[in-house]
Amino acid sequence: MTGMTVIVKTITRWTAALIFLYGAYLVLYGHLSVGGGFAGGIILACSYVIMILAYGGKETIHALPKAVAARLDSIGALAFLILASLGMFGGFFFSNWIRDIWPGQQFRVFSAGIIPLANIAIALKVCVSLFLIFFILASLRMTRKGDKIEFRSEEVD
Amino acid sequence: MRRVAIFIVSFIVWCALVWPYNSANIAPDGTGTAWDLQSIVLGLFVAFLTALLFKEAFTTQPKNMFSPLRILWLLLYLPVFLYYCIRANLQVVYLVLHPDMPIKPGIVKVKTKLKTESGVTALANSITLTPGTLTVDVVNGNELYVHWLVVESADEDKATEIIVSRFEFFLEKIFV
Amino acid sequence: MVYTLCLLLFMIGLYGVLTQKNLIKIIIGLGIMEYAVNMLLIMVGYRHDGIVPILDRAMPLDEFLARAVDPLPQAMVLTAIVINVAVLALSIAIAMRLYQKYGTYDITEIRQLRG
Amino acid sequence: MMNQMHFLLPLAIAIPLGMGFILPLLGRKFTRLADVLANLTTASLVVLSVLLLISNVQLGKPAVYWFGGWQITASGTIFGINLVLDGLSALMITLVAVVSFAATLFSSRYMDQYTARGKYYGLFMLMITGMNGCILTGDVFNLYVFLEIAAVSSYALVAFGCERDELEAAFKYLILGCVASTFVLLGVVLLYAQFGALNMAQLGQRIASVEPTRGSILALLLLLSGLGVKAALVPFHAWLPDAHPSAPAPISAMLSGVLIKAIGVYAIIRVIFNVYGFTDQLGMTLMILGTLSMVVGVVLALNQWDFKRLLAYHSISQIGYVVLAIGLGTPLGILAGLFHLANHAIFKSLLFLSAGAVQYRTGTRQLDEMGGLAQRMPSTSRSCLVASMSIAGVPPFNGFFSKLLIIIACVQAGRWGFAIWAVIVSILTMASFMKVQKYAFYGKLKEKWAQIREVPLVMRYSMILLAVLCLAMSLLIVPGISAAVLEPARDALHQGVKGYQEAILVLLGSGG
Amino acid sequence: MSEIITAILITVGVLFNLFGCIGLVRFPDVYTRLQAATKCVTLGTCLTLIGVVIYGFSGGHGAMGLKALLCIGFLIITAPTAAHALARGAYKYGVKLKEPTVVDLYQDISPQQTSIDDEET
Repeated sequence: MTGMTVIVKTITRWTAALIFLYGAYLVLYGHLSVGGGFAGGIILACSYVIMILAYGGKETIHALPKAVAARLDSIGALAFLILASLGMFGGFFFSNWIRDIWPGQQFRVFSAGIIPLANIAIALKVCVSLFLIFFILASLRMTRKGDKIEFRSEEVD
Repeated sequence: MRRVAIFIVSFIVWCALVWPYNSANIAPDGTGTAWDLQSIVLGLFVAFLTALLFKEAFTTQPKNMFSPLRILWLLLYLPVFLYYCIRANLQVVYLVLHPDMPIKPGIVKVKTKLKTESGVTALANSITLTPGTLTVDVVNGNELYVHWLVVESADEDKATEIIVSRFEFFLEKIFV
Repeated sequence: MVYTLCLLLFMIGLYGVLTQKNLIKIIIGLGIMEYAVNMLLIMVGYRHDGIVPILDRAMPLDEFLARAVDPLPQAMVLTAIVINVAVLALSIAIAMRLYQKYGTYDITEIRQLRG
Repeated sequence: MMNQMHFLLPLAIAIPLGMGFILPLLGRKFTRLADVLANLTTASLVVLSVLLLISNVQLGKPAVYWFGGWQITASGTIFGINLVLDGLSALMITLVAVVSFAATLFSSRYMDQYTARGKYYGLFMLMITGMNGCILTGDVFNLYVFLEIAAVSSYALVAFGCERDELEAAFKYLILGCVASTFVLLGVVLLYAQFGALNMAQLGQRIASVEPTRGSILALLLLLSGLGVKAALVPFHAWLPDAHPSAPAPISAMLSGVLIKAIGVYAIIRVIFNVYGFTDQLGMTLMILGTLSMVVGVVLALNQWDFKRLLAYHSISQIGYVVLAIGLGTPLGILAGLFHLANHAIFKSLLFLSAGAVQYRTGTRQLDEMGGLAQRMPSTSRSCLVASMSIAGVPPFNGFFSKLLIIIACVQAGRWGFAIWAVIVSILTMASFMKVQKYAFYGKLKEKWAQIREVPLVMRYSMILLAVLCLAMSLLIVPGISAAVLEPARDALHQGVKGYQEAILVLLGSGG
Repeated sequence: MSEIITAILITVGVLFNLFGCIGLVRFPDVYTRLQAATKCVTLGTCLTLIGVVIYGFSGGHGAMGLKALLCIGFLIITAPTAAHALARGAYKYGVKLKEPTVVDLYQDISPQQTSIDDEET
């Protein structure tokens, strides 16, 4: 049996989704309150990291395959860049063009133009990058055979 | 079915999270309402996403998830749990402050009648938070190894009697 | 006073980087240096008796501007932390690869390049 | 139309950044497509930078671009982040574009020896992003951020081969580079703590308005030492001779050709001339550092038998020339320094590329194992000869003119000692490259190299392109062309803090 | 009134935290220390948070109170699990039970090959 005891697994099952929700909350409300793309993204990544800790790498990589994660990584960064480039329509790079055409109401979710969208893009990038870093470092196993040291990866693909 | 359960729970938690971040928001001119449509729609979307990404988050038997009987038993269980929790703390305080520290620690084995994983988990966590005990491991799904601050009996049945039975009655009803 | 402490922490990190022989310890030294700078950065933005720089409907804008702490250093710290994470991940990856090739974390034994 | 050209400024950062993330996505499956796209990207950067260069000349004053349309408020407070294009930035950005174009052209075949093409190009593009951002930004903290982007991707690229010495070099480079970046960050923090500004122009204004305090001097020292590590000036040069030879050849060309200039020398002179203001003391410091690098670099290089390592030591030495000339602070000195900087970018990247070409075919970097390669690899040998003559300062080539200018500038400023050192180092450089030519390309062809062929066509083209540039750059000495390219750059520095501020404050008034 | 209750709750909570920390210092080995830390710190923090809940709901900061309530739930779920994982990890790693220990039935199914003194590690 890989991973930890049934207690840890059950609790992980209960809490991973909650952590995910909280991360999403931080990302989406980052422009109104504490939080933002980076902090929220890290918490989103934590919901996967805790799954790695409890279930082991193999189980988790089914939930978020490595190739998909690598793609999402690039896509997140690209999305941010495209958002910035679209600002050219508003006259300037990074200009908040949505805000100009649809200002929204203060203290509401849709009140800051591109900032929440940028937050989402950053969160995607941060979440997936952190997940990948943790997964790769966690799935490496070092074994020493005499003088030779072998790296064995637990990855399935 | 499971996903629907996850969706509902996620949505409830989301609503709790986006409770107007300050009641001053509602007050002066009445423009800010408790929950505006935007955050509700966003909540539906996020809950949907959560249900999509996490296969079995909160329950394995979604049918009984919201049965009123279980919730009633849970509410009954809470004060019992709280009582033992506070007693546990007072005991630790007593042990800590006692100059001789009259502890007699050891790891004992207890058995439980609970079947479901959630039940065992709840039992183990309850044990950890209550007087002088800390679950170290679960073996075969129903044998718990418990670290006991003041061992009263190393015998399996007797330890079970002391440690487990006070919760098992309720937990059996909750986690059917 | 606080500045001095931050600089002291910085010096500790620098000392660690310069004197330690273990790769991992060198990386930890780097981390300490970075945190010292980040802490200094946060302290720069601190204002005695300040409030959180989040707009609040209950508070007039003038009072908010007069009392809120400076949010710019916080944004800068966040950026610096992101960079640190990248550098840290890269350095650990390189250190692990070095261990794979040389079988040791000791910097004095890893000496192929000379001159 | 040309006046609106500064709207293209962010593209110089956005294009490579975007491609840096697209290429890893594509490079997994379509390696050839990744090659083509990378080359197209760098080619478009060349076009863009030439456009910017021309527009800068026509505009006659620095162009400022405010992100997100955040103008300066009437009270003079700066909230926004800006990009500034003056003569110096335009020169540097063109250099980066040209060298990176040659490098991508070269790597489209050279990188066949390695796997993970997409990741390689991704890192490469990120490095260009960092350098372009570093050159264009008008904000001290952004300078740090872009510097780190360029540096982190270069650490990864040095370790790209994952062999023993590459990893070791990369780790050394990483540790020193990281400490240096921390120094830079600390300097920035100290500046912000004292002056409450991050924009370079505003910072310069506030620094000039008060007497130099202990804090501001400490910040300057930290910035200087941090950036000095990046520029590999002599007391801080230890990482360079390991890191530069270990990287794949196109990366060595980028690192030696432009990276140490863009994030090292450029940042140093920007901070000294446009933020702090040039003083004689600072100039003296720069000159001493420059002379030290010059002498130490060339002396260590004489003794080398590893081709790329020898070139790396020469980089230190040539950077010394640049810093010495700029440290003179006279108009001619700055002009000569920038001219030499541009020349060095071209011929040093050409030298590294030809070293890479030799390594591509023979698989060795040791000079004494080569010999007579000119018979088998004529184009490589000829372009390498051009570059060697350039770096050694043989008359028709660009290196000669810039070195001559540096020596004249030294004499003109009355610094005879430095002039003599410059001449001596120049002679030593020539000796060292005669050794390279003799052992690598001329002499008797060794038995085991009898069967090797010339490198593929694309690689040859990229080397020939740079060799032609080596000759063409000599034309920069002609007054008309010099007025177009070098003199705006010279003016950007020579007008100092005042000029830089005025450029931004003028726009301030018109922007309202 | 609610402020007084809040103050009392927070004081008691902090006191429990303090006793937990004293226990962390005084108890002999990892497992007993974990006991002290888990119980006291959980209850102490919960009491503090309950204080916040009461303050929040009575003082017009409903959002704060509700989030504190969520915090309590989360804490009660996770704190014992963390303690359990730590204890099990320590046992599997080979940390010995200290002197006054009277019985160790866990030894039967999970024998410790290595013996590590937790003071030295």
